[in-house]
Amino acid sequence: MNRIEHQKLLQHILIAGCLVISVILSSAALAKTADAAWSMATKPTKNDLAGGSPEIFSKAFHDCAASSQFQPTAAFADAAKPLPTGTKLKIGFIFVGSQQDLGYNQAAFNGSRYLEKIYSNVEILRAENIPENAEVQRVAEQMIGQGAKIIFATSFGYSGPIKQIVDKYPRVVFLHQGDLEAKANYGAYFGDIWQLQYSNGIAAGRMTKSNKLGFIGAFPIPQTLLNCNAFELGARSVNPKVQTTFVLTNNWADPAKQVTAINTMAGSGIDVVTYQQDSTRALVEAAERKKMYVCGYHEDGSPSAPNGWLTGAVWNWGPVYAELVGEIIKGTYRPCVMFAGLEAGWVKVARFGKSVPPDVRKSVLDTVERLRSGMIKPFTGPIKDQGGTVKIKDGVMPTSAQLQTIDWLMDGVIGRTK
Amino acid sequence: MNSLWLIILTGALTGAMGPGIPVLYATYGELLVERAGLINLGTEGSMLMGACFGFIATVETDNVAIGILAGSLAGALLSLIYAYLVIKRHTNQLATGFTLALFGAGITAYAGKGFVGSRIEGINPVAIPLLADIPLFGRAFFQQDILTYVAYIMGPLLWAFLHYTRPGLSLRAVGEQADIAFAGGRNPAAWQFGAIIAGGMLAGMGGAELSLGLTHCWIEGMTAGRGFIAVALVIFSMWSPLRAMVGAFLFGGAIGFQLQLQSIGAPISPFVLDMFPYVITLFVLTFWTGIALRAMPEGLKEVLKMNA
Amino acid sequence: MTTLQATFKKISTAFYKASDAPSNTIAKEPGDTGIAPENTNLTMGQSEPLLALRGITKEFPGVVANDHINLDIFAGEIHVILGENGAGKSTLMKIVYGFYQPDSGKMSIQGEEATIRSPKDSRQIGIGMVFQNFSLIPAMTVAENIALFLPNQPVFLNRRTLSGQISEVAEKFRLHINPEARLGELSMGDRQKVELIKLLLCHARVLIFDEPTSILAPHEVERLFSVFDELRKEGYAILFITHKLQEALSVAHRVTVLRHGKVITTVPRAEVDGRSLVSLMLGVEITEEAENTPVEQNPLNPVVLEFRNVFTSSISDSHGLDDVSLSIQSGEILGVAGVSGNGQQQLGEVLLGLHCKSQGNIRLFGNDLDHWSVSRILQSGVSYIPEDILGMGVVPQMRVCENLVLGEIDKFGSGGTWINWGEVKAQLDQVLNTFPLPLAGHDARTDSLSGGNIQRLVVARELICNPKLLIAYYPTRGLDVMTAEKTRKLLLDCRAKGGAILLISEDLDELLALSNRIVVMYQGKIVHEFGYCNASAYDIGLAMTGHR
Amino acid sequence: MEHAEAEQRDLSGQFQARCIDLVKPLIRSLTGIGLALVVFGILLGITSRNPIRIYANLFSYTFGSTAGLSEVGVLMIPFLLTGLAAAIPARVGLINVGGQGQLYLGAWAATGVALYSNIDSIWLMLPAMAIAGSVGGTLWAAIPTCLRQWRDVNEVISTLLLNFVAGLFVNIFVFGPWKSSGSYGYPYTPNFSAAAILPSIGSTRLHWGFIVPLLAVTACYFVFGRTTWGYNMRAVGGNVNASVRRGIPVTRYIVVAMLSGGAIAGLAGMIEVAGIHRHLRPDINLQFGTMGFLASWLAGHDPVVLLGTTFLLSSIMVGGDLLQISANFPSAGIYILIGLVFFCVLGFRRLRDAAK
Repeated sequence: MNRIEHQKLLQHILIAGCLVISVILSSAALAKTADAAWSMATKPTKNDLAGGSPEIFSKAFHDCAASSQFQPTAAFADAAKPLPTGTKLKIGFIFVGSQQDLGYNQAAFNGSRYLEKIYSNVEILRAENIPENAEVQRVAEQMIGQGAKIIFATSFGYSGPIKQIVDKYPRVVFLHQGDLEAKANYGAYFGDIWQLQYSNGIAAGRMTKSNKLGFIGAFPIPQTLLNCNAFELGARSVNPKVQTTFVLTNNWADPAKQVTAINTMAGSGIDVVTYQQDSTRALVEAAERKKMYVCGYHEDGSPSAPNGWLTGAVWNWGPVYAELVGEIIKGTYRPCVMFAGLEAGWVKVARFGKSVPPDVRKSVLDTVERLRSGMIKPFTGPIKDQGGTVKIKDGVMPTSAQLQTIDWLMDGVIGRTK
Repeated sequence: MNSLWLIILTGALTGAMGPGIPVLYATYGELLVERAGLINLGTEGSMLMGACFGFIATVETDNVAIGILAGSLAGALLSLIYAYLVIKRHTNQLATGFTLALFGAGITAYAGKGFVGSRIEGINPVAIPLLADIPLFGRAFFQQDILTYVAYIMGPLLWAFLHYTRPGLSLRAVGEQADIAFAGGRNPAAWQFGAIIAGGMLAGMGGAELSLGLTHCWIEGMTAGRGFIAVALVIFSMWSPLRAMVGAFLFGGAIGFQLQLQSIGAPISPFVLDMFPYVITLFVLTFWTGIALRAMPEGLKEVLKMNA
Repeated sequence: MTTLQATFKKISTAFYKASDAPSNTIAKEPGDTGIAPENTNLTMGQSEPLLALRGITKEFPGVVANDHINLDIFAGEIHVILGENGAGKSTLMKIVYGFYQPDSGKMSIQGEEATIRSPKDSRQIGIGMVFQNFSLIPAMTVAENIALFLPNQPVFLNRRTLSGQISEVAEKFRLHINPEARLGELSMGDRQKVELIKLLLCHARVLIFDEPTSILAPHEVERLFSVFDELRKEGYAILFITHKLQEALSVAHRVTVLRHGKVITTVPRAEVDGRSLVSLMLGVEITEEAENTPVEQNPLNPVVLEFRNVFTSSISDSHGLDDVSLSIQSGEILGVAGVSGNGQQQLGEVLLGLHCKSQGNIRLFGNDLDHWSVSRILQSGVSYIPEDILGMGVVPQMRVCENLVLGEIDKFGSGGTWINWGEVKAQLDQVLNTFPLPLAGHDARTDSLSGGNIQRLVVARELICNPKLLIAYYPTRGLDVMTAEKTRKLLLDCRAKGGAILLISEDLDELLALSNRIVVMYQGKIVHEFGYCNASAYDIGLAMTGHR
Repeated sequence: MEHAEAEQRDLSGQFQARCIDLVKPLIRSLTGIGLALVVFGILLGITSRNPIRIYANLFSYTFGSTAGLSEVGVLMIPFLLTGLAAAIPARVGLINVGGQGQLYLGAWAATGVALYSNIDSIWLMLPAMAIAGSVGGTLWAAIPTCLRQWRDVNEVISTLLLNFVAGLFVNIFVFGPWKSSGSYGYPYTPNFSAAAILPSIGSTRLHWGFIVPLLAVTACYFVFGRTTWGYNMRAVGGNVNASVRRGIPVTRYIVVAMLSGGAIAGLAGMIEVAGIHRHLRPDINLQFGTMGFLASWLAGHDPVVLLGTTFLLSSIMVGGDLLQISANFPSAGIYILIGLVFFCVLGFRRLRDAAK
């Protein structure tokens, strides 16, 4: 008997010990969560919008409201209702990956933190690593159960499952990041970040020596294909000889595979890479080690790659979320499918790396400005796909929404979409 | 065409070692455990522990050596739970292993939270003077970080340990027939305990190599099932450290090869290539059954109910 | 006169021959019968015993295995511990070797007290043991197996010196073996050599052999005995456990007889003969010996089972059948004698179709057995008492009643797929209430029972269905003498009811007591057949070991 | 008369014994769970969260609200089925780690039917999918079974490896030929037609698929405990050598058990896609297979106890989401609790029980 007791005791000590250690480390960890500084202005300034004009920014929302074919529903009435003092407006955020993946999800996460900064009476409920399947319904319902009035579903894959439950909760506003259709209490929004992949392409095309560029994607989804095409277009515009090699890791965040991709690319002579991956740190640093140039995405990686970093495409969700919530509270928001880019400051260009010569910087910045002012529209036809069939006819200028459905790679890109 | 294949080969080779090494360490670890007549599916967990706490320690101390140490210790710590439950409490090994894999994922996701963004120097590659200049293979094999070279050496060392040293003999004896080992004056439980801890440490080192050497970063779940691949490779290697090296290299090569194939637009589904390690292992088991059965430690057969 | 006395006569006369006229027997070997008694006495006189046991007692649930054993082993003697199965020989030796702790009593080595907690201790004080089933690892080489047991080996094994040591000893005692051979590929005899070399290299002074000859071919036995003598001359003490009187007589200096865990006597070889040993061994209380009424075999009785030139492949360490032909009529007990591993295991297995035959055919009740399922064979009236009861006879974690109906549950209860255990038990009680052997309660977990209990359970299960043919491996193994007798009676009853019995046993006395005919198997062949009248333990013993 | 009395005594004795057998482990397990909760509470406390409040919130949602309970039910469906997929083979001494893969293949096959057979009656479509699903699972389980019977490849290893293969195999289709044209290139198959969807109950996500596992558990309970099949299965699992010598058709039992395990796991896959996802996508995987396997071991392969263990697991999982929503606790952190529960429960188990 005694021995058994003794064993039990030992067992508890073991487990407890293991925990205590992990806990000590983790509590140390939680203490130092990184946090970008945001301005406290309630209305986004040109500065918040990284050079995008506040006018266009707010105009985008007004146009949206105007163009929406939906009448205000109870959801908006509820959200707009002045809160009883002491209570807070609960807003749910659902992320597909880790909130700190240094990528897509972190960008959205930072946006949600910006919300907290802007509105004192807002409480954010967050759920991360929610797979892109019906699980999200449960999470959303739990958030609603906790009193959430607005739900941000920040990944494309949520659109299906969420749309199945929106009618069930007419008193909740659902906002989806990337969907291409809206419903009575379900609005969609997305940023034209491909514009910055185009300017990335400019930098890449100017800097490459081997004329071999690389694009590391995760899954052959339209966003990725679009970005890859934009990158190739940009590069081609300054250097007709470049070819972009397109590789898929079939995993949003598997650093080991990203690094392997970099190594193999280096092995076959590619000297500038960009990517659409989450948790991009490993990839950028690996490229730096391999003496390659990197054009970034999602996150400003210049510190990770002092030499290799060229420039990059960065989300600027904070003001967008703030405006969406603001409009909803004001009762002026109407569901629609919104797209905006540089012009409205939804996306911004990252810092330049120190290895980028002034003339290149200039041409990139010029391109950014011309994109912003709409002077160039990169996807103006004719554009052929890999097979040589014309996908965008001569002179045609697809809308952002149309671009979001691209399922082909343009000629000059090596790689497969399946 | 030839040049094309050359490119592919170089690509595959340069890709091969990188992802192979962490798995190789885990494989060594699992190999020790299985040689002692147990099977620990918690390797995945131990790898994660190693990756996470190795990284944390490196961030806190700016010292890779300490990082590696912490990583292996963390791995050992997790396998300690396994050792206690399986040896002292006779819980089912497979269930315990699975649980451990989950548990490790939980602990690390939780502990590593604040370190996801952190930046470290990491273990950087060192080229071995002459060898690194060998045309095709030089860059692939001899321009790696120190842990990789250690892994190269460790294979033969482990092999020698198992076959030419007294402790190695005892370990194998325990794995083959514990009661005879007992008659030979060994304490089977103690040896198995040791093997599990050592296995955990090696898996932890594998994790550390993953986060410190290969990727220089930590994100939760970054092992992405490589712990289970290690288990597969142990069987593929028929419990020989040398063949384990081959296995790990093939596994790494498969990844590199697959990415390389994509980059020339070859019409092969990446998923098919991802199946590689598992399918190969199954084939080995199926067509070399006899050898596999002879090579398999008796104790392991007991665990897997193969003596019925 | 009672068959008992008859049997006694046969056995003892046999041993007269063995001891007195050692012509054409293995008793020829040097150092067997040619031992100068004074030499022995001298050894004994000269010093205090190498190993001394005092009042060793060990009790297992339900049975006192060792009861105040006193024993002295002297250097330079071959000491035989003699006793029938279950007399407590192996237990005693396991205690000496440190596998068991005695409940009471103490041991001393060369005078000073020795406390032995584990085999390690015992080896340190120079006691070595060769088990019936060797403690060797098949997956490893000879050298590795030996190195595993050698004390103070260097951390880095030096294979050359190791094989050096091995071949040195091998030379000395003429035990030739290849140190690098994988043990799994060695014959039993060679494995025994390895065990022996192991002990010698471990500097054991007292060498314990537990039934070493049971798995040996005769020439191997001879070599073993010659090695014994070499060792004795070198001043080792050899403790030789057996239940075969004839071997005992051929090598011993002194014989200690165990019965029911007690030392009956310890006598110098010179002072005993076969007859006296037999009576000492079997004891006096075997009064109601089973009545083996010698039925005249009526050739008209139907042939129940017939093997015609059956061949099977051999599995690992036991011989396959090699051109075996035999037949049993109903109302007959056919005894199969043989050193285990000589093919008798396959007899039953091949009959049930568990081990497929390469040639020949088997006819059961006149029909050809090819492609018969086990259940169909059993249904046709066959019962089977397997050789390894715990491993092949019962499901340990099941209750007794569940094991009693194992495999034929559909015959019990209301039949069909639904089980009502209450009903089943009631029926079992009905069947069993006339059954003479005591059985454990229905709801006891089988693995909590003693070996004897489980044996009874299986015997009961196989006999209550009045089989037309019973394959019985060692039916009385592990049973106390009284129950063993009852069991033998049951077998005879079964025969009386017209059942045919294939009785496989190592216990010659039992075979002689029960069988109408006895066939002897050696290396997979049937080497000899004895009729009831002309059978003698001695001749059988010779045939078993491949003579004639 | 007397005999009947004896019978009576016997039965009552049995009954008492049975009760004790049931109650003792239960108490031990509950202590284990309690301990796990306490340790986890400490963990929460250390990171400045109020465990009492969190637990209260957790329990009130999980057990106190239809939403919570229905969610637990939703998770229990696959857990129960994959649990049985491990428990049935375990009866004959096989260890089926492959519930995951078999579930995938079931989902795959069911989807195939849903997409490419244009049946429009729900009464035909769902059964057709169910059959397809179980066949898919069965076939996937047939691989290790054949390897075991003919090449004696150990089923633990083969099923474990095949899990990973299954996931990739399904991906080939979802990313390739089956990819919906309407999904903008995202890797989903087209949505199922209304006929191929298990109707859900009321406004909850719980769907009528929940009947299947309940039936399965009941069936297993009676088969295991009350029928000759169950009895023979136990015999085979307990000692193959004895069983074969007593004429039990061992091979048949082994094969059937393994295959039916696969079939049930496949059924789980079908129910998941038809009831929850309503189309196939690469990440329907929620470690159902692993969870079921663990639940089965936790339950000692007893179908009735399995109800309890799966309930425990799924309520932990459901609570996990809440934990991160309301207490901002990292999502994977819930695996810590699961791990703790297992360690404590398994650790508290008596050695003799642990042996089985």
